[in-house]
Amino acid sequence: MATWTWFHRFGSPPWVYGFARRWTPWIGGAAGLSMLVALYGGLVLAPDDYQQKDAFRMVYVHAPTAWLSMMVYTTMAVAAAVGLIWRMKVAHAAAAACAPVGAWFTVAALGTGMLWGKPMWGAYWVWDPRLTAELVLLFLYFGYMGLRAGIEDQAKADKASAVLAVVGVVNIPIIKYSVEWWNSLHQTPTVMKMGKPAMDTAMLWPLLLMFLAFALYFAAVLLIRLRAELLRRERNASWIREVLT
Amino acid sequence: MKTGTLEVARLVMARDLRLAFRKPSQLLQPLMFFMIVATLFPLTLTPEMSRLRDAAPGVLWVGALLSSLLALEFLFRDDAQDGTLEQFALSGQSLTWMLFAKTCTHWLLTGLPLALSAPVAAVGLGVPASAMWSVVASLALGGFALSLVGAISAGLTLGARRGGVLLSLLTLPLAVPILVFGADATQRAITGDAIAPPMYLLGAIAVLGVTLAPLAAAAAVRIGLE
Amino acid sequence: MNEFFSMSGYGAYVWPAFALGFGVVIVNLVMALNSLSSAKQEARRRLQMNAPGNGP
Amino acid sequence: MLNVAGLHLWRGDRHVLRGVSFSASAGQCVLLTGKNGAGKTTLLRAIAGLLDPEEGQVSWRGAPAREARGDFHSDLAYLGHEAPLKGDLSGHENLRFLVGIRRAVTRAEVDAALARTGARTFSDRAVRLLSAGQRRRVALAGVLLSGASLWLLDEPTTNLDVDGQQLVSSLIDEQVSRGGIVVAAVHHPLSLTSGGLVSLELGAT
Repeated sequence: MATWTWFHRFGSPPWVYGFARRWTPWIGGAAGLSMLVALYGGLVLAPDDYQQKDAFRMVYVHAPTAWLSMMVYTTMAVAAAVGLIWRMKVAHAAAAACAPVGAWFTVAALGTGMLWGKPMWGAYWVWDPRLTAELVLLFLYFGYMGLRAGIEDQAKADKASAVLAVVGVVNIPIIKYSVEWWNSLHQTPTVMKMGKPAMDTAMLWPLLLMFLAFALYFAAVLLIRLRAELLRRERNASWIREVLT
Repeated sequence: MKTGTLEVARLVMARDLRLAFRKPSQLLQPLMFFMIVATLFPLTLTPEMSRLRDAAPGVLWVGALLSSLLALEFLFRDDAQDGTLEQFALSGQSLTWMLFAKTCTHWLLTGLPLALSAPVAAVGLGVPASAMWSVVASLALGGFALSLVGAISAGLTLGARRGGVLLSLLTLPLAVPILVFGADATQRAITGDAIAPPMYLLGAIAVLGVTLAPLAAAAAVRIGLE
Repeated sequence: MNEFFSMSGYGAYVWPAFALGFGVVIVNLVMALNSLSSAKQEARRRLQMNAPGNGP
Repeated sequence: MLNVAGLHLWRGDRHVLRGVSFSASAGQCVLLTGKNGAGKTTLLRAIAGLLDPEEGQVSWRGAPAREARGDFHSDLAYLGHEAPLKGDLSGHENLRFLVGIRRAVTRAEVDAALARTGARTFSDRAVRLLSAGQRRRVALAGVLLSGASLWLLDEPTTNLDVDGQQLVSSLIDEQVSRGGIVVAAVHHPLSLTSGGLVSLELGAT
């Protein structure tokens, strides 16, 4: 029963709007705080990696952005599926709010990956399976946003892009697998594999905290964007009048 | 008496084949496009056969992908414009099944001819004669998977303005695995290795596509008709 | 201090990477806030247009 | 048999259907009237299930049409603004397909229906060579052949001559007297003789 009342609340725009407004400062504050602590831990407290020296510190920005770019897509697809199956408008609004955030983080993951690649591989771009998958993910985001922009009717755009998001999320594991397969065929002589150095605790905790910080940050930004989407979509003005005055 | 499932598929296929043969230019254009792309590579890269042979899988697959994108635009668009697609959706038959029949016909009319004509382009790229059957087989199977994936994007772009570019934007990322495995199969054929491993993977994608893509395409078409 | 900024010689890569990553963090936040305030303005305008008495 | 309850539908920012409700039982004809943009086409498409209403429900023979979509559509013939015909096929070929995907149909049946709507003389020509009125006659033959109990017709007399308008009226009369239901959007009055005529004006706020 309890889950059902929650489900119904999340279907109601005024309730979600109020919830978002109440919680954004707390979640955002927690995100900011943990980000600062994790930065200090990662840049100052953590010792050098014995192979990569200080270059390994880029893991504290590359790994969270890369992880977030995937997680945002998954969140978007789940929201889209909920919107399609239960015809829930709030879920469609949430999916719409996810896309630009995810695309930006994909760009950040690609950029930081390239900057990390230069000292490690000797080139800004190497067709590494993870970077390549990240690039394809960026194209998936572009397609999603392009489809949304291409359909004028809001309800229609919601549903069509939701189908695309679900198809995309089914495809992502296949894409990752195919890219790894492809990479194994053409082994490029890389100086060093990125990621997964044997980490001691002083290196690990800032990373884990950074993951948490980015997840909280995403939640806060999503709630802000969700409010904007709800205001734009809602036709029944009575609650909007209430929240705006 | 309500028409049976197989008869529905037969009617859809017969209709689309008949329509295609009344307008053969639409059928030939993607093929010619493919041939031109394959010709441009030696002109821009090198006439040296050994180097072309290295590039051949890429040229064949990118060419096949681009020409299948051209053909995909017509998969649902004409039927949506003249209102017949609406009648598909209102026939009381499974739209998923009818679109599957349509997609298979589309492959028969575009993917299969392209695969069959690929040896002509392949000879010019220095592909040895012994590899031709494998090249045809990989392009035929990969083309089928491409048609299935493309049917989803073709359905999704029905409701959009400027569908053409958008169709490519949606299809290309989804087509990455097909391209990877397909090009690998062609590569192995050229070097004389066993093509079975990538062909199995292509087959797996095609099977997954057969089960899921028509469902997604039907959902997309219903949304597009709104 | 200098040692900290030089990052054992990798400073030219480490700092831009952090700048990019956290730049995106800030840009995203600013864009979200902008979008919210413009949505609020839009909604206010719509409310005024549909205010009782003017509406159809 | 057909029950439409509280349909609400927006197109973009426009609230087109504002709680439309009506019901029709066997042997009734519902004429939808109203100005351009009043939502006649939208209502017909929503009943057919081509549009998804945000609120409200359409039921057919007591069951929600959305859930029993296949059965509902087997019972339904929808004719929109444009005749749903392929330009490169002849009228006859078009109908063999359109009706064929619903039920088994013979050449003679198709010819008889085409003759009934006055389309027999040009039914072997490619549809793209026909005039708009001729296409509509072919499409009407399709509706007649569908054997559906529920007809949804959007401006069925568009592009038809006086003779053709008379034809539409008598087709509707026959369908109603067979115990079928017709819901038609009209802006010219039809000269219907049958009973069970209901008029529904849309957009009257």
